[in-house]
Amino acid sequence: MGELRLMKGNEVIAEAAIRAGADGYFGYPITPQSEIMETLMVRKPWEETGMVVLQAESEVASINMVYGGAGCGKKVMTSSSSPGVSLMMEGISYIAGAELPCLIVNIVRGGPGLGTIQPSQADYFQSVKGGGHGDYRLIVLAPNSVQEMNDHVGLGFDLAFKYRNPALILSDGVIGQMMEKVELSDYKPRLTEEEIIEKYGDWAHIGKPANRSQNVVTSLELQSEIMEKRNQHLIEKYASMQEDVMYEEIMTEDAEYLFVAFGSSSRICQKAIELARAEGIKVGLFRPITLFPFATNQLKELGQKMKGILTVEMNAGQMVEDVKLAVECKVPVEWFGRFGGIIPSPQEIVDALKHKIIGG
Amino acid sequence: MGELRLMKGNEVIAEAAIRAGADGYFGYPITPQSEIMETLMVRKPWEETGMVVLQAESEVASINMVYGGAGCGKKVMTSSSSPGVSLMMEGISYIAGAELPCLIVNIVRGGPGLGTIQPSQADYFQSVKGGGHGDYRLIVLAPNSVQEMNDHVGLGFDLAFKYRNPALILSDGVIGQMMEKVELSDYKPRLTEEEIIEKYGDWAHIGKPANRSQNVVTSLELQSEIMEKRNQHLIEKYASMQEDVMYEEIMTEDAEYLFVAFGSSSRICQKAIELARAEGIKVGLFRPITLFPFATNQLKELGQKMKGILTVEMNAGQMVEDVKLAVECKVPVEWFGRFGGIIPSPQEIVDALKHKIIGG
Amino acid sequence: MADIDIKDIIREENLVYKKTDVLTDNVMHYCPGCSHGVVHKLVAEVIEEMGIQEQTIGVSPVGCSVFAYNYIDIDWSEAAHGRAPAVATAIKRLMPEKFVFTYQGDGDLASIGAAEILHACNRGENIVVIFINNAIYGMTGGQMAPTTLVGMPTATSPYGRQIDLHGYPMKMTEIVATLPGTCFVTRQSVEKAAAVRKTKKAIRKAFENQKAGKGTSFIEVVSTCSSGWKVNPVKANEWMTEHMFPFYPLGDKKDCEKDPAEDYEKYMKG
Amino acid sequence: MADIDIKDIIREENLVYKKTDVLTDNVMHYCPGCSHGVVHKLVAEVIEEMGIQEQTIGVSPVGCSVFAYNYIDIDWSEAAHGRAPAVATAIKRLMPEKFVFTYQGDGDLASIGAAEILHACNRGENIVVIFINNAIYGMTGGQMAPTTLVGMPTATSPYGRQIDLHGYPMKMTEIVATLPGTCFVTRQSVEKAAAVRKTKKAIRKAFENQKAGKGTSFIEVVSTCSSGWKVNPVKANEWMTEHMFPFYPLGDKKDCEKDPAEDYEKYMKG
Amino acid sequence: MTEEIIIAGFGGQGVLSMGKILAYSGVMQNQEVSWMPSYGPEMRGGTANVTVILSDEKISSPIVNTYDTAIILNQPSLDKFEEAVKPGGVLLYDPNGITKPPTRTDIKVFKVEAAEEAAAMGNMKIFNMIVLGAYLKIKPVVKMENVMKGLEKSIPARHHHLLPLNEKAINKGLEVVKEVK
Amino acid sequence: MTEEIIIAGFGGQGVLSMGKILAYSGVMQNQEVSWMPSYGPEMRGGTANVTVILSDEKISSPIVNTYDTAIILNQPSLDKFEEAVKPGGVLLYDPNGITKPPTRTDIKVFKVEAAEEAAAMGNMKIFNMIVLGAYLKIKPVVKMENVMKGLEKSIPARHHHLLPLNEKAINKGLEVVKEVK
Amino acid sequence: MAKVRGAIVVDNELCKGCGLCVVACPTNTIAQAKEVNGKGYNYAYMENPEACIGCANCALVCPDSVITVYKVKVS
Amino acid sequence: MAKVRGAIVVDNELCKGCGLCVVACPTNTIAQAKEVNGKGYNYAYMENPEACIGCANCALVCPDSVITVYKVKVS
Ligand SMILES: Cc1ncc(C[n+]2csc(CCOP(=O)(O)OP(=O)(O)O)c2C)c(N)n1
Ligand SMILES: Cc1ncc(C[n+]2csc(CCOP(=O)(O)OP(=O)(O)O)c2C)c(N)n1
Ligand code: SF4
Ligand code: SF4
Ligand code: SF4
Ligand code: SF4
Ligand code: SF4
Ligand code: SF4
Ligand SMILES: [Mg+2]
Ligand SMILES: [Mg+2]
Repeated sequence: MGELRLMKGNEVIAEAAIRAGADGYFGYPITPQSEIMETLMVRKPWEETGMVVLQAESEVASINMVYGGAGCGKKVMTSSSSPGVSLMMEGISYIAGAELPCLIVNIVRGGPGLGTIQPSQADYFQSVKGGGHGDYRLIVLAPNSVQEMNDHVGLGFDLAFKYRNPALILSDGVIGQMMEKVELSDYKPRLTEEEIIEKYGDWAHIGKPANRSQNVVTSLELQSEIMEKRNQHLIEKYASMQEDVMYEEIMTEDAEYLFVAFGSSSRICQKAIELARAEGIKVGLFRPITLFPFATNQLKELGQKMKGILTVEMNAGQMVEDVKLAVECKVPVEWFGRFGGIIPSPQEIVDALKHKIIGG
Repeated sequence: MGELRLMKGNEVIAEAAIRAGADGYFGYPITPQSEIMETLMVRKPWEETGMVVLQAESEVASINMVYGGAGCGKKVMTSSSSPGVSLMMEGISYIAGAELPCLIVNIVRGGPGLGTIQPSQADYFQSVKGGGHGDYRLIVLAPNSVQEMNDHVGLGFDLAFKYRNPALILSDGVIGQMMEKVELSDYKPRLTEEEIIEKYGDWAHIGKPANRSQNVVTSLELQSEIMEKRNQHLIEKYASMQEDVMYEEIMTEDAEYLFVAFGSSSRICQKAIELARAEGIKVGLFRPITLFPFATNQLKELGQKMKGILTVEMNAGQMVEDVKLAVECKVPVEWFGRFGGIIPSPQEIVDALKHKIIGG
Repeated sequence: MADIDIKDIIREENLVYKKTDVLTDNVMHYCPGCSHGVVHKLVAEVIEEMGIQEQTIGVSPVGCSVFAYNYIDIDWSEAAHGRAPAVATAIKRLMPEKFVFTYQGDGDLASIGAAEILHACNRGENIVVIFINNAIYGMTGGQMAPTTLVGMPTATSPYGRQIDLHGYPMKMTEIVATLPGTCFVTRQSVEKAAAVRKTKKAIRKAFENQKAGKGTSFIEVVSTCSSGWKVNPVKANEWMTEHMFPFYPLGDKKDCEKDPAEDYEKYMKG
Repeated sequence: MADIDIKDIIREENLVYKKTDVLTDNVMHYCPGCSHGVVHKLVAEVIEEMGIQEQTIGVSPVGCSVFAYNYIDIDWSEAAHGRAPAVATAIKRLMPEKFVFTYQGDGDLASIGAAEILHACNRGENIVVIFINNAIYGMTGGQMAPTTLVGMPTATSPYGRQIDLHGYPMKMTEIVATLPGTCFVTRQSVEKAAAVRKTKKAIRKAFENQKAGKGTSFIEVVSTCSSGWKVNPVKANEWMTEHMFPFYPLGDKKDCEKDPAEDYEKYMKG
Repeated sequence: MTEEIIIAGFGGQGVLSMGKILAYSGVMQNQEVSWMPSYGPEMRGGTANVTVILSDEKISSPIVNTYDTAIILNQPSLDKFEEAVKPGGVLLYDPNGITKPPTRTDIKVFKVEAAEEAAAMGNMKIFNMIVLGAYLKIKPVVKMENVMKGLEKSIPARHHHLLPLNEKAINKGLEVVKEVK
Repeated sequence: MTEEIIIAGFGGQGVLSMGKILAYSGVMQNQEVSWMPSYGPEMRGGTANVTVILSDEKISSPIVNTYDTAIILNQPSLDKFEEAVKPGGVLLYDPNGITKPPTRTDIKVFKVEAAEEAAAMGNMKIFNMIVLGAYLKIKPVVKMENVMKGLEKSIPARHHHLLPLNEKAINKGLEVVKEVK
Repeated sequence: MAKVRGAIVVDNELCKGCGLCVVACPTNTIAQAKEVNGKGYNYAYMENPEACIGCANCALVCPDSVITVYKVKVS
Repeated sequence: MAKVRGAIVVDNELCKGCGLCVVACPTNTIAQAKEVNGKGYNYAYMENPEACIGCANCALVCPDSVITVYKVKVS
C-alpha cells in the first residue's frame, strides 16, 4: 500500500504529477486551482526528478508550452479553471489535431464570463463535445474523490500516451479544495532520453538522426484529400477509445430509478440515495468516470431497465443530452441541477426525483 | 426592391454591416474571410456613416473590443475563421455573461488545429453548445446563400439587441467565397447618441448622468445566490428565443425521407433531392436556419412522419445529435458527411440515403 | 498657543479635506492599507475636479481592483483578464467625446495582457492607463507577477524569484515610453502625502492629455500588497521604498509636452 | 585573358558554393524572390557548419513560413499563430541540450504573439529567434502588419497606413533589446551578397550564444514580400533599401559579449 | 436552361474575371447565377478555377462535379477536368502549352488559339476575352449586349475606356474558335 | 458512527487548521474523513468555515446541509449555522463577540471562553486548540493520542516544539467548556 | 503671528486600522486605539488633538478615505 | 599574374526567374532567358560566361538555392 495522506484535491494533483514521472508543468494562477502550481513550486521537483515547472505569462502561453513539450514526447500538463481553459481552446484543438499526448486539468468554476469561483460543472459541453474548432475529442476524466484526483493523473497520462491525444481532468472546487485520505501512487521515474527515442522516436521532435526522416509536429494539411484522411483517422481513434470507458454503478441491482451524475455531484447523489432509500425509493447511481469515451452501451443496458432517470448536474443541463441519446429515449430522462456556484443538497435531489420522475 | 449586385458572400457581410447601421468592426485577418475587413477598409465607412473599422492585434483583442463596443450600446461585430474563433471563447463567454448584443461571423475552415482553409461545418458544437465555459448560448444563424449573408447581418443584429445576446453567423468558404446575385438591404442610419440613451440607457456604459445610478457591464458575481439567479435568467432567456426560430422545408409535402442540413451542405442537398427524385425517391429537406434556437418542435413534427432521416454535415456528425433529440429517437436518424475541406457531391448524398436509410 | 475647542474647528466652514462625492459609500473590499484605495480616491478626485463624472467610463481589470466599479461612481466596464486596453480602445473609438481609462494590476497589464497594452499604446489610443504595480498577484493569493523583484518570495516562488527559473522583473513603463503612441509616461507612488499629491497631479495631467487628444497617458503607481507580501501596511511601505524604488525609479519617463517633435522624429529615424 | 573552357571550370574540385544538404530537395512554395528562401538557406548553412543537424529543433510559425519544415531537414514543431516563443520555451526547457529556434513573421511575432515574444525574451529563454519583417501579412494576402510603414498601402490599409487609424509601425527589435533576458539583438537584411554574409554571421553567433547558454538571441531580417507589396523582387529590394532601412536601421542593437555586466547593472538600477 | 461551366487555368490568366463577366452577363438578362472559385493554397503561382452556373431557375448547389462545359487553359486543368464534362458536353481549350490534348469522343471538343491571337493583337490581357468569345460562339447562353453590360459592371469605372478593346477581343474569339473532330 | 461538523468563524481564527487537525485525528484512528472549506471571496478579512466529517463508513457527500455539531466562533456564523444543527445536535460557541446568543432549545448548547483563556495563557494562537479541547470533551469522537498524532501530522516539523503547548491548550478546553442550560 | 489649528474626524467603524495615517502625520497627532471596532480593527484617533495642524497628510494617504480634515487660523 | 575564372550552374527548372542574381552579379554575367521553364518562369543563365569570377554573390542571394558556383585560378 502506498503512502497515506490527508490532502487537498489540488495538492494531490501536483504530488501525483511528480510521482507519475511528469516532465513538465506549465500554468497560470487562477482560483480555485492555484494550489496545484503553488504545491509544485514548494515541492521543487526539478531538484528531485528533474521535472520542469514554469509559471507562464498566460493560459494561451501555457497550453502552447504544453504543445511544445508534448511534441518532445515528454509527459507535460497544465491546469486552470474555466475562463483560463476557454483561452486554451485554440491550443487544445492544435494538440488534438497534431495528436499529441498531454494532461489538462480544469477545476471548473461557475460561468459564463468571470462568473463565480464557486464549484460548477458547466464546462461539460466544452470538454466533451470540443470547445475548440474542428472535429476533435478529448479523453475526459471526472474524479469524484481526492483519491481519484491522484489516480486520474497517472491514468490520464497513460491514456493520453496510449492514444496520442490530450486528456482532461474535469473537476471542480469541491474535489479540488476538499481534503480526504489519499493513498499516493508510487514514484514512477521520468523516461530517459533513450526510452523516449525508443517509444516515441517515430513522431516526437527530439532531434533528427541521420538515419530517419524528419519528425514534424503539425496539424496543418492543405490538401483536402489528405486532411480528410487525417480526420477519418481521428474519428476511428475516438471510436476505439470505447475500450477504455470507465463508469461506476452504485446500488443499481434492485433499483427502479437511476441517478446519473459525475464528479462532485455524484457524491451528493450518493447521500441522496441514502435519503431516498430511507423513504423506500429504490434508486441507484450510474456514474460515468470517463465522460469521453462515454459509457453509452453500459448506460443503455442499465438505463433501459429503469422506470426513469434523473441526471443531476451542477449546470443547466448538459450531460443529460448524452444520457438521452444513450438510452435512445426509451425511458423518461429528466435533468435536475443547481448552478452559479450553488451545490444541490441531497434532499433537493430526492425531491426532484419525486417530482420530475416518480410523480411526473 | 433594393440594389441588385453580384457579390461574394464575404463582401456582402461587409456591405450589409454598413447598411445595417453598424457602429464598429474589429477583426484580424484569416483565410477564408479576410475579404470582410478588406472590403470595409476599401469602403471607408467612417467617412460615410461614421462606422469604426479597426484591425486589431489578434482575435483575443478583437473580441474584447467587441465587448467594449457592445457595452456602449453600439452595434459592433467581428469576423474570423475557426482557429481565430477558438481564441475568442473566453471573450464570447464574457459577452454572453454580461448580456451584451453583438455579431460574430465565423467562416469555418476544416480543423482541428491549423487544419485546412477549405470549407467545413465542424464548428457546429462550438457555436451551438457553447465552446466557452459556463452555461451560455449564442444565437446562431446559418445562411445558405449570398442573399442570406446579407439578410442575416441585419437579422443577427436585431436578434442580438432583442435578447441582449451575442449572435453568430456560422458559414464557410462556400458561401463566403461564392458570388451570387444579392439584393442589398437599404441603408439604416446608425443610432444617434440620444437614441442610444433612450434605448439602452438602462444598461450601457455611456456616461452616468447625475439622475441615474451606475451602469456597469460585468459578468462577475461572487455571491452564489445572485449568480444562480443570473444563470436562471439566462436559461429562461434562451428558452424564450424559440419564438424566433427559423427553418425552411423544401419538397417535404410528399416526402418519405428527409435530409436535414444547414448552410452550404443544404445547397448540395437540394441538388441531391433533384437527383433522388429523378430516381423516384421521395425525399425532402429540413433546413434549420437558426441553429440556436433549434427548430426542435418543428423538426419533431415533420420528422416523425418520415421513414428515415439523413443528416448531412461537412463534419464528423454534430448536428445529428440535435436531430435525434428532436425526433426523440422515434425515426431512424443517420449521419452522412465529408470533412477536412471536402464537399460531398450530390450523388454521394443520394447514395448515402440509399445505403444508410432506405436500405438500412 | 491660542486655545480653541476641537468642536470649533470641526465645522463645515473649516473643512479642508473630505472624501470626494465621486467615491461611492461602499466599503472597499481591499485589505487594510492597500494602495488600490488611495489610487481610487485620486482618480475620483480628478474626475470631480475636472467635472467629468458624467462623461467618464472606467475599465476595471481582473485583479483585486475588479470591483473598482463599486467605488468610483461612474459607468464602468469590467474587462477580461488583461484585455482592458482592447476594451478601452473600442469604447474610446466609438465614443471619442468621452473620457476613458483603464485601471490594471501588474499581472493583468504586464503578464496576460502584455500584447493588448503594447498595441493600445502603440496605436496611441487616446486613453488613460493606470497601472498598479504591487509586484504580485494580489487577488489570487500572492503569486509571482512579471514585476516581482529578484529574490522576492511569493506563493509561486516560495524561495524568492530566481532569474534562471522565472526570468527578470519587467519594466513595462520603460517599454511603453519607447512607443510613439504614448504622450505621457510616468512612474509614481502613494506611500506618503507628497507622493500622493504628485500622483494626483500626474493623473490630472493624463486626463487633460486625453481632453487635448494627445494619445495614451500611462501612469504606473508602485504599490504595496501587504497581504501578498505578508507584512503590515506600514512595513510594506518601508519595504517598497527600500526595495521597489531602486528598481522602479519614480519620475516621468516621457512627456511629449516637453518636446513632441523631437520625440517623434527620433522614433521615425530609428 | 587565360582561355579556359566552361566545362573545365564546372568540376567537383572547383566547387565554391552549392546548396547545403541541410536544405531538403523540396521546391519552396514561396513566391519568386521571397526573402524567406534566403534566410532558410542561411539557417540551414549555419546548422550544417556547426554540425548540429541532429540536435536542432525548429519552431515554424503561422505565416508564409509555416512550411519551413518542408525545407530545412531537421525535426520541427509547427506552432499556433504567434505562439512559437512559448512552444520553443517548453522544448528548450525540457531538452536543454538541444538547439531550439523559432522562425517567425512580423504578424506572428509582433501582432498576435507580442506577449509571448516579450515574455520569452524577458525570461531570457536560451533560444534563437529569427524574425522576418516584411512589413506585411504575406500568407493571408497582404494585409497590414504592425511593422507596415506609415503611408504603405496594404489590403487592409488600401490608402496607406495612417497613424491616426492604425497606429505607428512597431520596432520590436528595439523593444526586446531593452529586456535583460536577451543577449544578442540585431537587425539585418538579405538584399545583397554582403548583407547575406552579415546575416549569416549573426545567425551563427546566435546559435553559438545558445551553445554557451547566454539567453535569447534575436535576429530581425528586414525582408521583402513582392507579392504583398505588388512589385517585382528586384524593385522590392530597392523599395526596401530606400524606405525600410531608414525606419528599421540595420545593425546590432545589443551584444552582451561586449559588456554583459554593465548592461545588467544598468537594468537593475533602472 | 441551366449551364454549368468550369473555367480552369493558371493564376494570372484571368480565369476568375472571365467567370465573373459571364456571371454578370447572366444577371443582366435576369438569370440566376453562381460563381464559385477555388481558393487557398492554389493561389500563389498555382492553378485557379471557377465554377459558373447560369440558370433560368434557382440554383440548388453552386458546386457540381460534372459540367456542361469545361473551358481549359493549361495542361493540369485538362488532366483534372476532362473527365468531368457530361457526355455530350463541351470542352473548349487553348492548345498553347497543352502537351496531351483531350481524347474523349463522347463530347464536343473545341479549340481557340487565344494566347496566339492575344499576342498578335499586342495585349496579353485580353486573352481571356478571346476565350470568352469562343465560348459564346459555341454556347450563346447570354446575349452579346448583356455580355457588354456584364463587362461594364464587373470592371472598375476607371478601365471603361478598354471596353471597345474587350469587345474586339470577344469578337475575335467568336471568329477563331474551331471544333476539333 | 458518523459525525458531521461545521466549524465557522473569522478568517485568522484558525478555523481551517482546527478542522484539519480533527480530520487528521480521524485518519490516525482509521476513520474515513473529509474536510471541505469554504473558499473564495470570504477569504479576505471575512468569514471562514469548514465542514469536517468523521465516519466509520465511506463518506458519500462531503457537503451536507445539516450538522451533528456546529462550532461557532463569531456572530455571523452563529446567524448562519444555528438553524443547521440537527435536532438533538450540539452547538459549541465562544461567547466573545457574540451579541445575540443561540436560542434553539431542541439542541445542546455549550460555550467555551476560548479567547479569554488564550489571552490568559498569553498566546492567541492556541485559541483554536482550546476550542478543539472543548469539542472533544463534548464529543470524544477521536482519542486524545490520535489527536496528538493528528496534530503532529498537520503542523510543519519546524513547529513541533509547540506540541506540548497545544496539548496544554486542548486540556484547558476540556476543562473550561460548559453546557448552557 | 497667525497660527494654525487642525482637527480630523475618523469614521471609526470604517477605519481598517492600517496605521498609514499614523506614520503620515508630521505632528504625531494620530494613534491607533487599543479597542477594536465592529470589524475587529484598531481604528485611528487623535491622540494629541492639540498637535494637529490640519495638513491633511493623514487623509491623503488613507486608503479608505475615512478621514475628514478641518483647519482654522488662530491668531 | 593569377587570374580567376568562375562559372555557375543554374537549375533551370527550379529557377523562379526572380532576377535577384542578375542584379547581384558584379560582372553582369547573368541574364534571364527569353524562354520560360516548365513553370512559366524566365530562368537565369550565364549570358556572359567569360565574365564570371566565381564570387558566388548570385548564389548567396538566390532564394531558391538553385545556383551552384565553381571557380578556378588561371595564370
Ligand atoms: C483568464 C484568467 N486567468 C487568470 C485569472 C485569475 N486571476 C484573477 S486576478 C489575477 C491576477 C491579479 O494580479 P494583478 O493583476 O497584479 O492585480 P492585483 O490583484 O495584484 O491588484 C489572476 C491571475 C482570471 N480571472 N482569468
Ligand atoms: C489564430 C490565427 N489567426 C489568424 C490566422 C491567419 N494568418 C495566417 S498567417 C497570418 C499572418 C502572416 O503574416 P506574417 O506573420 O507577417 O508572416 P508572412 O506571411 O508575412 O511571412 C495570419 C494572420 C491564423 N492562421 N490563426
Ligand atoms: S491582496 Fe493585496 S492588492 Fe489585493 S486588496 Fe489585499 S493588499 Fe490590496
Ligand atoms: S506572399 Fe510574400 S512572404 Fe509570402 S511567399 Fe510570397 S513573397 Fe514571400
Ligand atoms: S491633518 Fe496633518 S497634523 Fe492633523 S492629524 Fe492629519 S496629518 Fe496629522
Ligand atoms: S489610514 Fe485610514 S484606514 Fe488606515 S488607520 Fe488611518 S484612518 Fe484608518
Ligand atoms: S559567381 Fe559572381 S561573377 Fe559569377 S555569376 Fe555569380 S555573381 Fe556573377
Ligand atoms: S536568384 Fe535564383 S531563382 Fe532568382 S532568377 Fe536567379 S537563379 Fe533564378
Ligand atoms: Mg498585482
Ligand atoms: Mg510578414
